[in-house]
Amino acid sequence: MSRTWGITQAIDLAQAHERMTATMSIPLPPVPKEKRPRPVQVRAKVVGVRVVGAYREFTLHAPGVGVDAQPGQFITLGVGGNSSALLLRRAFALSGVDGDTINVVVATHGPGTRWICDRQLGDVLDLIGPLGRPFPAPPPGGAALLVAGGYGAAPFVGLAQRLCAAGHAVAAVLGAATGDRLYAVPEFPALTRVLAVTTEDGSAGRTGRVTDVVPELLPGASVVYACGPMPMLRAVAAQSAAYGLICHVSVEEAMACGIGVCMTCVLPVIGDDGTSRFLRSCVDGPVFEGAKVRFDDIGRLPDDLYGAAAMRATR
Amino acid sequence: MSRTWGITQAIDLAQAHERMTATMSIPLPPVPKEKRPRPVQVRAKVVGVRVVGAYREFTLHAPGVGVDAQPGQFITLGVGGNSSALLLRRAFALSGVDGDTINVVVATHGPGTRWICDRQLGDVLDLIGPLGRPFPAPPPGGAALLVAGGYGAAPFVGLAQRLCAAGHAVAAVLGAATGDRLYAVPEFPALTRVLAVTTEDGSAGRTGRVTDVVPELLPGASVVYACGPMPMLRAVAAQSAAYGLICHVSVEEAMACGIGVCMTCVLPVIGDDGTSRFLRSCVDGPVFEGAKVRFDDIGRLPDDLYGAAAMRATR
Amino acid sequence: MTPSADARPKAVMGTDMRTHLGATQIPNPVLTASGCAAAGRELDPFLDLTALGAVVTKSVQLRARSGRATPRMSETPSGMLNSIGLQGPGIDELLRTDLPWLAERGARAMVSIAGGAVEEYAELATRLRGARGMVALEVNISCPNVESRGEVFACDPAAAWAVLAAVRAADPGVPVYAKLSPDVTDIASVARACVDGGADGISAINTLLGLVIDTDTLRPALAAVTGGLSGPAIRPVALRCVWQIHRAMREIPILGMGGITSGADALQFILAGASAVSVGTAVFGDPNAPERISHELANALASKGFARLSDAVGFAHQSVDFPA
Amino acid sequence: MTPSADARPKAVMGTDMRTHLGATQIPNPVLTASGCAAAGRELDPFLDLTALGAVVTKSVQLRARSGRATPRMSETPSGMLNSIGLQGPGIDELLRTDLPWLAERGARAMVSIAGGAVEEYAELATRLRGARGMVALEVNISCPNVESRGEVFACDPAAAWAVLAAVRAADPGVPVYAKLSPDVTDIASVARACVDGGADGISAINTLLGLVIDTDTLRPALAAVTGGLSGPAIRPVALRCVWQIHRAMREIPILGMGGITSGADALQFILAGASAVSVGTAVFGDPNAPERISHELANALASKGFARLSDAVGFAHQSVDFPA
Ligand SMILES: Cc1cc2nc3c(=O)[nH]c(=O)nc-3n(C[C@H](O)[C@H](O)[C@H](O)COP(=O)(O)OP(=O)(O)OC[C@H]3O[C@@H](n4cnc5c(N)ncnc54)[C@H](O)[C@@H]3O)c2cc1C
Ligand SMILES: Cc1cc2nc3c(=O)[nH]c(=O)nc-3n(C[C@H](O)[C@H](O)[C@H](O)COP(=O)(O)OP(=O)(O)OC[C@H]3O[C@@H](n4cnc5c(N)ncnc54)[C@H](O)[C@@H]3O)c2cc1C
Ligand SMILES: Cc1cc2nc3c(=O)[nH]c(=O)nc-3n(C[C@H](O)[C@H](O)[C@H](O)COP(=O)(O)O)c2cc1C
Ligand SMILES: Cc1cc2nc3c(=O)[nH]c(=O)nc-3n(C[C@H](O)[C@H](O)[C@H](O)COP(=O)(O)O)c2cc1C
Ligand code: FES
Ligand code: FES
Repeated sequence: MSRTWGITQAIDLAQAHERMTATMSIPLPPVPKEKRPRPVQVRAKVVGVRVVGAYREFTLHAPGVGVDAQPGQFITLGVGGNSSALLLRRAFALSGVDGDTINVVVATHGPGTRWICDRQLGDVLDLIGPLGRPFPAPPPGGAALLVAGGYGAAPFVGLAQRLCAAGHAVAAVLGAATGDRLYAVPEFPALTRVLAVTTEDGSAGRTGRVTDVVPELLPGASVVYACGPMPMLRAVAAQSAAYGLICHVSVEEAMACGIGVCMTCVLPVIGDDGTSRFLRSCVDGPVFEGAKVRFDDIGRLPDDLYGAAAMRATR
Repeated sequence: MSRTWGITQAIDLAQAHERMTATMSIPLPPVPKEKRPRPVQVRAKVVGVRVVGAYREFTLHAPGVGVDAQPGQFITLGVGGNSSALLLRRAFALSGVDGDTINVVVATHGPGTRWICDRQLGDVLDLIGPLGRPFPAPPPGGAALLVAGGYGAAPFVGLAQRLCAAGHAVAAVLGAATGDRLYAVPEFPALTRVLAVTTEDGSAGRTGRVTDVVPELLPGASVVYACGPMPMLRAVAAQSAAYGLICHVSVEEAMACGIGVCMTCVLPVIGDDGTSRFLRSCVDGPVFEGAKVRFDDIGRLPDDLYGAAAMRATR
Repeated sequence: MTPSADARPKAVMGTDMRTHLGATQIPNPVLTASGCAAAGRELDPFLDLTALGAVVTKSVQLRARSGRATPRMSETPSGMLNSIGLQGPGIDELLRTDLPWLAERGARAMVSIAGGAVEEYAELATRLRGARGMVALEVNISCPNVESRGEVFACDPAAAWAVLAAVRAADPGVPVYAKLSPDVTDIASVARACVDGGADGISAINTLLGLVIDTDTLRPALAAVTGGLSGPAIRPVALRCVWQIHRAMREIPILGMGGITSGADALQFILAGASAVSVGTAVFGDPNAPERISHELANALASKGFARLSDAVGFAHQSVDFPA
Repeated sequence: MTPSADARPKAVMGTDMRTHLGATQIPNPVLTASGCAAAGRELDPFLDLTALGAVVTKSVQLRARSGRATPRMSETPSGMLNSIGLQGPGIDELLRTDLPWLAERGARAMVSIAGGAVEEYAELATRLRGARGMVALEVNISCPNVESRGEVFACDPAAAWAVLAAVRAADPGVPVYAKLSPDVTDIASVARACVDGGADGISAINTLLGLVIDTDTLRPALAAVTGGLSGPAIRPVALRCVWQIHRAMREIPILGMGGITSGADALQFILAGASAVSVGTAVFGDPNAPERISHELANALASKGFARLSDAVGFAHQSVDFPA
C-alpha cells in the first residue's frame, strides 16, 4: 500500500469510494505497538499557505516526517523565532501527507498560533514529527463514523481516505460553532456515504451540535472516531458506549514537550488490567479508546489511580 | 529658519556651502535648556529601507517627531514584537528629518538590531522621540570639525547641513574599522571644506584611525564634535583639549528607558560648580562637553563624586 | 456582591475602580513602581499623572547618593537586571522640588523611603510628615542593614519589624506600606512582622537577586556583580508572594507588582489578593504603560462582570480549598 | 594555566571538556536535568545519550506516584510553571527497566532520588547501591518533609543535613550531589549544611515557587495552585545561586542549571563556578538541546582560549574583589 496519504490521492478516492460502498474488507495495516515511528526534527519550509475560513492551512516541506506517518499522529512546531518569550512547541494534527510535504491546519488561539499564522511562503519552521499513536484500524469490514469538532476534522481527511481505500464504509459528522470554523467539508463528500454538517449558529449545515446527529448515525457504524474539544469527545464517547460501540477519541491536552519526557499532558485512563493510570497523551495518545478515558476525573486526582496513595502522604 | 533638516535639503546646501566658505556668521538657534522638545510616542511606518554597506538605513513615517528635532537627538524603538523576550527599547541617532519622516541607520549588533534589520516596507514600529539634548551651536562664525566613528556619522549629516546653512566652515573625519562600516561619506563632500576618511584595514580612505587625522585638522577648527565608540570619544576629547578646543561628544551608554526615569545610563560628568555627578546620558546627554566627562572613571565610582560618601556606608 | 463563576453578569458599565492605600481612597488601582518613574516628571509627556492611583517615587534616603558604578543594567530573557544603588539627591531635594511639583499638578505621591539603619527610616518619615501631595509611605526594606553585617532588613522579620515600628512611631497618621523582598524562605512571616510593627499594607515584590556574566569580558555584566531581576520573567514569583501574603492575612491590603505589562497581568494580581498594583519595568518599554494598563484592567474587570474592583480582590482564593 | 584577560590565546584546538561528578570522571560537562528527560529513552531519537555527561533521571521515590491533577503546566514569559508532583512508577521499576536500558546503551545515569522522610532517602540510596550504569546520586531535597509540617527539606539547613548524612551513610562510595531550592534566604548556608552532611557536590537550582492565575476561569492555572518556575526567566537567579555557593565553598563542585538554552548560557554557569551543567526546560523546545549545547560550549571555551574546561570553572570570580 502507498506510504503516503492525503492531497494528491484525492483523485483516486472517488474509485475507492465506489469500492467502499461495496463493503470490501481490506484491513488497515496493524498499528505498530512497540516500535513507534521514530520522530525526526527538521527545518520545514512553508511551501503553501491557504486561508480556510477562520483557519490557515500550511503545506510544509518536511523531509522524512511523512514516511510511516499515519492519521491521528501529530507534529510540533517551535514558535516565536529567536529572542521569543515562548519556549514551548505547539502541537498540530497531521492533516495530510504527500511524500516530503505535510499539511497542518492552524486555528488562531494565542500568541504561538498567531505567530504561526503570520508565516509566509519560504519561511522555515522547526518541526518534529510524526508524534503520538495513530487511530487504530476498524474491525474487518466495519463501517466507521467520524465525528469532528472544528479543526478536529484535520486528521479525518487522511483517515477517511485510508478507510475508503481499505474498503470501509465511512460516515462523517463535521460540526463547529460557526461556518468559518468548519474544516475540509469539501473533501468529505467523495469519501463518505453519509456526511452531516452542523453549526451552532446555523451559518452552515444543520443548526446544532454534532451530538445531535451522532445518535442517528450510530446504527450504521461498527466503530466511531472522534476528534475535537474535550466536552464533545466525552459526549460522543458516551453516546457510542451507550450504543455498544468502541469510540476512538483524539484528545488535546496542553503539552510542554510532545515527546514523553515532561509528564504535563497526562489524563486518567483505565488500563487493560483494570487499573487507572495517568497516561501521557503525547506518546500513549493522543488517540485513546473513549471508554477507557475517565473524562469525569480529568483535572482531578481520583483516589483509585495508580500511585495516588503515595501523593496523599506528601500533601 | 526651516523646521526640518536632512535629505531634501541637500540640494540647497551646495549654496550654503558657498556661503560657508565666505565664513558668514548666522548663529544656530540657541538650544532650549529648560524646555526640551516634548517627546512623542508614535506608531511609525517603514517607508524606506536602504542597505548602506554593513548597515541598514530606515526611513520612517513618524508624525510629530521631526518637529523641533535637532542633530544629536535620538529616538528609541520597541523591538521583537508581541511575545518577545526583549523588553527594552533600542536607541538610534536621528540621521535625518524631513517633515513627518525621519531617518535612522542601524548596525546589526545583537537580537534587537537584528530584529529591526529584518523589518520590511510597510511594517510598523513603536517609536519615541526626539530624545536627549542636541549638539550646541559653535561659537559665532567658528569653524567646526566633525569626527565620526562608524555609524557615529549619523547625526553629522544633519549637523553639517545646519552648520553650512548657518555659514560655519565644516571639516569632517569619518572613520571605521572597515569600508563597509563607514556611513554617509557621499553626503559630506558638498558640506565640508575638508573631508578625511580612514579605515583600520585600509579598505577605504587612509589606513588608520580618525585620531591619526584629527591633529592635522584641529588648527583650522574652533570647535570639535565627536560621535562614535567611547575610546574614540575619549581620545578626540583629549586631542581637542590639548589644543585648547571645546569638543562636544555624543556618548553611547546602555539605556533601559531612554527618557530619564531608570538611572542606568549615567556617567561621571563635572558640573559647572566643579562637582562631579552621575548624569543621565539620555536626558542630560547624549551630548556632553568632552572635557567635562571623566572618561577614566566610567565604570568606576570615584570617591569625590557627589553622593559617593553615602554609598560607602551601605556597602 | 461577588459574582459567582456561573451567574456572573457578562458586562458591567464602568467597573468602580476606586481602592485604598491604607485609609486613603485613590481613584485608580494602578500606580508606578518605585525606581521606575523617578519622581514622575519625566512621564508627564506620556500619560496623565493625575489619573494614576499615585506616583511611587524612587526610594529616597537622608543624604544624596551617587548610586553604583556602571554598567548598571543587563537585559535578560523577559526581564532585566539592575544595580542602580538608589541614586538620588536625598530627602531635602525631594521635599524642595519633586513633591511640590507633583502637588501643584494634582498628582498623588506615595513616597518610598530607604535607609541603612532604623533611625534613618524614622527620620525620613518625620521629615515627610504632612508633606503636601503625599498620600502614603512605602518603606523599602530591601536595603542592607549597616548595623547588622549588611543583612537586608527584609530578610529578617525582627529587623523588618523594627523599621516599621519606628516609621509608625514617627508618623502615626500616614498610610504605611512595607515593601518586601522575595528572596526569603517565608515571605508571609516577614509580612506579618511588618504588620505587627505597624504597617497598614504590604508592597510585594521587590526584585529578585540575580547575576549575569558577560561571556565576552568573562566577568559579571554589572559593575556591582549582582543586581535585581525585574520584569515579566518574575511575574509568577510575584504572584505567588501576593497569594501567600493574602492567604496569611486576608484583611491586609497589598500593593502588588512584578512584571505587570497588561491589564490581564494586573488582573492576576488583583485576583491573587492585591488591592492595587505598581507598574515598573514595563514603563521602560512603554512609558504610557500605567495609563494603558488601567484602561485594560477596567475593561477586563467589566467583561468579567465585576461591578467593583474591590469585589475582585483575592477572588481566585475562593476556588481553592488548599491549606495555606 | 588559566589564561589572563589580555594574554589569552585566541584559539585552542579542542578544549579538554572532561570534568567530574565527585570523584567520577565524565567526558562531557553537559547533562540533562531531572524531570526534563524522563529516564533518557524518549530522547534517543534526538541525540546520542552516550555522549552526554550523564542522563539525570526523573526524581524517583520508593513507591509509585500518580503525580498531581492537571493542568500541570502553564507557559510564562521565557519560562514555564509546572506541578508534575513527581509522577513515576517508583524505584523497583527504575532498577528493573530504566537503569539496565541506559547501561546497555553505554549511557551514564545520575539517579535523582526524592522522599518525604529521611529514611526514605536512605532506603533509596541503599537500593541503588552498585546499580549498573549509575555514576552519581542527585538528592532532590526540594520535597515537603512529611514529618515536619510539610516544610521543604531544602529550606531548612538541619533537615537538609539530615538527609545528606543518611544518604552518605547508606552508600559511602557513590558521588552524591544535593539539589537545592532557590527559595531560601541564604542558599550558601544550606549548601554548607549539605556538604557537612556528606554531599560531594551541589546541584543548583531547582525551580522557583510560582503561581499563575487564569484570567478566564479566575482561578489558579495549575490544579495544584502553585508550581515550579523554570526556563531562561530564572537564569539570573540560578547564576547568582551558583556564584554564592562557589564563593562560600570554592572546592565544592557544582552542577549548575536553570534556563540554559545555549553554549553561551552554559559558559556563564561555568564561569560562575559550576563544573558541569544540566539542561532542563530547553529540552522541551529542542530535544537535541543538550547535544547542541555541549558543542556550542566547547566552541565558546576554545574561542576564549581555555585549553581545559576546568580552567574556566569559577573564572569570573577572579575579576571581582567584592566581599562574599
Ligand atoms: C495532539 C494535538 C493536536 C492539535 N492539533 C491542532 C490542529 O490541528 N490545529 C490547531 O489549530 N490546533 C491544534 N492543537 C491545539 C494547538 O496546539 C493549540 O491551539 C496551541 O498550542 C495554542 O498555542 P497558543 O500559543 O496559540 O496559545 P496559548 O494559549 O497562549 O498557549 C499557551 C500554552 O498552552 C498550550 N495550549 C494552549 N491551548 C492548547 C490546546 N488547545 N491544546 C494543547 N495545548 C494547548 C500551548 O501549547 C502553550 O504551551 C492540537 C493540540 C494537540 C495537543
Ligand atoms: C544615544 C544612542 C544613539 C545610538 N545610535 C545608534 C545608531 O544611530 N545606529 C546604531 O546602529 N546604533 C546606535 N546606538 C546603539 C544601539 O542602541 C545598540 O546597538 C542597540 O541597542 C543594541 O541592541 P541589540 O539588541 O542589538 O544588542 P544587545 O547587546 O543584545 O542589547 C542588549 C541591551 O544592551 C543595550 N545595548 C547594547 N549595546 C548598546 C550600545 N552600543 N549602546 C546602547 N545600548 C546598548 C541594548 O539597548 C539592550 O538594552 C545608539 C545608542 C545610543 C545610546
Ligand atoms: C531600574 C529599577 C530601579 C528600581 N529602584 C527601586 C527603588 O528605588 N526602590 C524600590 O523599592 N524598588 C525599586 N525597584 C523595584 C521596583 O519598584 C519593582 O518592585 C520591581 O522592579 C518589580 O516590578 P516590575 O517587574 O514591574 O519592574 C527598581 C526596579 C528597577 C527595574
Ligand atoms: C517539568 C519539569 C519537571 C521537573 N521535575 C524535577 C524532578 O523530578 N526532580 C528535580 O530535582 N527537579 C525537577 N525539575 C527541575 C529541573 O531539574 C531544573 O532544576 C529546573 O527546571 C531548572 O532548570 P531549567 O530551567 O533548565 O529547566 C523539573 C523541571 C521541570 C520543568
Ligand atoms: S507533553 Fe511532555 S510528556 Fe507529553
Ligand atoms: S536610560 Fe533610563 S535614565 Fe537614561
